[in-house]
Amino acid sequence: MLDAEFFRRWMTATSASVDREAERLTALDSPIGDADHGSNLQRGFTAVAAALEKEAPQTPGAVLTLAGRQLISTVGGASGPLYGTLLRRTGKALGDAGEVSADEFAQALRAGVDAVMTLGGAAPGDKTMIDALVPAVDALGDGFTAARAAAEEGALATTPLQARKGRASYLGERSIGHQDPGATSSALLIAGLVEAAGE
Amino acid sequence: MLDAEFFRRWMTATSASVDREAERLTALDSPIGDADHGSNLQRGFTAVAAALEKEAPQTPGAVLTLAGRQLISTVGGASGPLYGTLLRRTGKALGDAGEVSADEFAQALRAGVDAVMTLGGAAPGDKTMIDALVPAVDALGDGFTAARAAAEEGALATTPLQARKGRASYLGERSIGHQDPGATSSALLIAGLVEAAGE
Amino acid sequence: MKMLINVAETVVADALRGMAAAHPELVVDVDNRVIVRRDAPVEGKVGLVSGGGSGHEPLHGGFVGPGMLSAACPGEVFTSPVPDQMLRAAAAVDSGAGVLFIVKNYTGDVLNFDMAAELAEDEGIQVAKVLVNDDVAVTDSLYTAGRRGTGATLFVEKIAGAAADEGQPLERVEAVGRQVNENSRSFGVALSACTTPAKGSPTFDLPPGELELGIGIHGEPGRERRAMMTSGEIAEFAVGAILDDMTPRNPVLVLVNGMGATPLLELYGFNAEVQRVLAQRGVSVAHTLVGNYVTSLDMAGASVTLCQVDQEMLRLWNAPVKTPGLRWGV
Amino acid sequence: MKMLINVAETVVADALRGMAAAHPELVVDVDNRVIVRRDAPVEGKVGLVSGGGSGHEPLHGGFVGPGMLSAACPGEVFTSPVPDQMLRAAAAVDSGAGVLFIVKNYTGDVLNFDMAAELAEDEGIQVAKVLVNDDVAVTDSLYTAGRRGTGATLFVEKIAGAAADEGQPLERVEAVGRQVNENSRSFGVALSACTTPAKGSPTFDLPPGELELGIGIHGEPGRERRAMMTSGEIAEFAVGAILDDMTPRNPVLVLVNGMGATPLLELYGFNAEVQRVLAQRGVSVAHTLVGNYVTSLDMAGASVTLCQVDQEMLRLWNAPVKTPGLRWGV
Ligand SMILES: Nc1ncnc2c1ncn2[C@@H]1O[C@H](COP(=O)(O)OP(=O)(O)O)[C@@H](O)[C@H]1O
Ligand SMILES: Nc1ncnc2c1ncn2[C@@H]1O[C@H](COP(=O)(O)OP(=O)(O)O)[C@@H](O)[C@H]1O
Ligand SMILES: [Mg+2]
Ligand SMILES: [Mg+2]
Ligand SMILES: [Mg+2]
Ligand SMILES: [Mg+2]
Repeated sequence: MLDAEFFRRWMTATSASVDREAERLTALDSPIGDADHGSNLQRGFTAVAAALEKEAPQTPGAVLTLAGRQLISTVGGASGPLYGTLLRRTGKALGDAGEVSADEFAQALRAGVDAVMTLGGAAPGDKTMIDALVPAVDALGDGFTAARAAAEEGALATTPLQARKGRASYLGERSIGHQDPGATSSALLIAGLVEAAGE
Repeated sequence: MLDAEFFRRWMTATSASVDREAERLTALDSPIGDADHGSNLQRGFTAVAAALEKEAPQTPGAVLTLAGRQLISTVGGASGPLYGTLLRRTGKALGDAGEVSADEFAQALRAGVDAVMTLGGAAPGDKTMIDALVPAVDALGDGFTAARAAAEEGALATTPLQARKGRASYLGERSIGHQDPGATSSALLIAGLVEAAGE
Repeated sequence: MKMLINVAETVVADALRGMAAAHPELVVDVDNRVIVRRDAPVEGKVGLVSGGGSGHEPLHGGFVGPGMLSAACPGEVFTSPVPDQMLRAAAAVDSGAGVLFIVKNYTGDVLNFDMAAELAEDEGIQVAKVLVNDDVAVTDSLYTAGRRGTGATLFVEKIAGAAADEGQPLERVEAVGRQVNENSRSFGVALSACTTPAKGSPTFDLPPGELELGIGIHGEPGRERRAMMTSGEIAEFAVGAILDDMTPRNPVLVLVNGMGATPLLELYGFNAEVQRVLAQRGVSVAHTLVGNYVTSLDMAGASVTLCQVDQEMLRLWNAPVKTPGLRWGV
Repeated sequence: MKMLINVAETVVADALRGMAAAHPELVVDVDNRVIVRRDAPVEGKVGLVSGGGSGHEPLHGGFVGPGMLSAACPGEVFTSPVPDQMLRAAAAVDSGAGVLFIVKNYTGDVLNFDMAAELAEDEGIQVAKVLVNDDVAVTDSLYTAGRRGTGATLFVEKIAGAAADEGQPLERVEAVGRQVNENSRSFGVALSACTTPAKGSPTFDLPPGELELGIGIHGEPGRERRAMMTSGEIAEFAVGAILDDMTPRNPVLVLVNGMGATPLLELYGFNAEVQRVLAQRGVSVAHTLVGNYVTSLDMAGASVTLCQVDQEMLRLWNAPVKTPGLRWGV
């Protein structure tokens, strides 16, 4: 079973890896974007970590909805509302249980990812965060490590794609050959689950 | 004796050498000036050559006053009024004789150089065109080739000087170590005499 | 790249402090990142709120004032602001007559403004929205996020701002804003990339002797890279791309806009070529604006925006405006 | 360096054509290179003529119009105009009340305006002259050409322009102009050199991590090169250099001026620091202007100008002005 502490560790681990990888994320956002993805998420997850520290929410659902609200209020850009919605909707789906099973979490995360697809209108193959998130959710039944591998593979697989959503779509064919920054940060987010589980 | 034709050749030769050396003059005007000396003189002497062609003045004095007026009307900057005054005053000093002796010319040129010193307030050693012109006039008694050598030496000798007039003076000690563009173009002007004389 | 800044993290806050000092006629809330005209809310008049990433100055903060925006929300550099800012701005400018959000069509701006609109409506503020999407360099299809909002934003904010200033109701102000957008088209070129404070190096490499055609205003590369062209050739390309997409029957407003680092001397020279091409193509010009209005930090380059105007739009364009970035008649 | 131009030779003429198209309220004589307000000469009023090398736009052509200059003479890039231009301008704006030449203190400008003054007086035009020399980076001594004219030119042109507009006689307009200059001081820094069209490469090399302190507006290097400083440190240095030279008793007008390629976002941030230093030093501020007004092509950097004003100067500063580059009250 996964408790509030687990989800707090997930967010802290993600905040740390985003910090570590911020420059790389921004660099990926340069050739096909506007060079801000790393600093956007850094600002957001720093705020998430601070809010979790301060408000100390007691259930898995409360941890994630608070994190999502923080992202919406501090990130801006496309990724703010999208990641914010992902966590908020996942948190809402978890309800107010004190602990949730891995299965319940997998279902909730799928609800979150679906909400991102509805909000942003992206489908798999559009060269967005969805390309890492959907495979990760699909693999979650096989454990966090499998989900991490699927997310990383999904992120790498965005390179040959032509973008159909987000800024990169403005480039048309010139978007081909670059890895999507959002898919890359989604892989970091999923990797945070492995860390949180201490696997 | 020097006739109108000689002075016309002087101007044409100078126009050609300024064309050839324009980039170098502008380059010299970069580290201690505003990177326009070559294009300034190119514009001016092109206009001089065209005006001489069109108006075909018949006396040495008329050739040089026309050239001076053209420089004043087309160059701008510091060098326009200064070179314009040099040629105009030299021309005026030559009066309306149809031919002038080398000595008469040397005297007239000294009057022209004096007028430049009065107008611009520069003295020898201030790192300006004066540092090429004054030695040239002093050497003119020994012939055009001697004058050319003196002007070139005078131009080279501006390198170690600290500028006290013109834009280069704003740089204070940082003007040391650069050859003055105006002294360099003055050496070209004096070299034009040798060419005009076919020496 | 060197910048005249303290540290990257405080660039936007520092700029807002500097704006506050220079423009006492504006209320600049540095902490909450909202710029509001001092007399807001103006009784009986629709409030106009816009915003977007910083780095496009004078857009949007420089267009706050009588006759134009009521408030602006500056995000981080090239990053859409967050819904909290827009909600705060809406609350500050709503006099009961409602608020119009003017949103440039970028995923981030659209999503954040949409969230803010929901929150504002929850608080009883009536909100309408005009989406600006004038950039013909982007194909508007299922396969893109749609056309970007660029130079036309200035025309939408000015003309809708004049309508609001006259006391026109929200639906009318919204309709006017939409009409301006529908009649506007833009095309931009870059001679250099720009450098964001966060990244500290140019957003893309552009070798000497090449330029980017069809760029946006966020340092992203354009649709195409070509060997350097003359100002006349660029004018033909840019105006040509616009006229391929719109055939103005009425006179146009022309914006010859600098991306930030191109000297005004060059922009005026470019304008001469733009006007030549327009005349050759039989387009009549009502008014021309040349300068840095919708910029992309220190990018070198320019964009052209044409806005076809009828009598009423032209009247609203000419109405008095008093903002840091655009001012006449008052 | 890439430029948005056709060829170097036509840069000034092209820009004048573009100005003509954008500003029908000005008469732009492209062949003779004179920009004159359309209603000149204005009966009974002193005419104000300025000019200088191009590359400083909007100075001077962008400051022609009611309440400021009557005419401007643009030279080649960074090259003083020729006397013929100034004479033509003087003849176009003289209503019999005389003409004031506003001359930035550079050898070329001084010599050419002096020649023009002689020619104008020969034609029966009464001419007075104000020399602008506000740049504290240059030691004014026998060993230099004297202090350069930079940012204060804007204040002289605006305030003397207002005096002329009120119908004050030539001696008064001249005296006001001198008073403004005497009460103004500037200091500039460059983060990059600029590139003239004729040369095509930067006027000096400035390695990453270094800046030039005490630059002028012609791409010349400054007095000193240092390791890169923060915006706060630069403000302390620049304001410090000015206050070492002048101790304002009255409030000051502040111009935080961009050299051309520094984004407005950075200029506002720099202004925040300038205002902080001024407050710390006890200098009170009457009004602040932030933007690209007296530029140096595509140079990155900024300058600070302080102009100490009494009540009368402030009144004239606030008087209406209607030019492409500065406009209020009309
Ligand atoms: N419509 C969308 N649906 C899903 N993800 C999207 C969408 N648009 C953009 N993204 C993701 O957002 C990432 C960019 O985020 P970020 O750089 O923070 O925002 P912005 O593009 O506003 O600068 C992209 O790499 C992409 O993965
Ligand atoms: N006061 C002066 N007296 C004599 N020569 C001068 C004076 N000021 C400048 N010069 C000369 O003019 C040259 C610069 O000419 P130019 O670059 O054409 O004009 P500007 O300095 O106006 O750009 C200098 O190299 C110097 O030789
Ligand atoms: Mg981005
Ligand atoms: Mg020069
Ligand atoms: Mg962004
Ligand atoms: Mg010059």
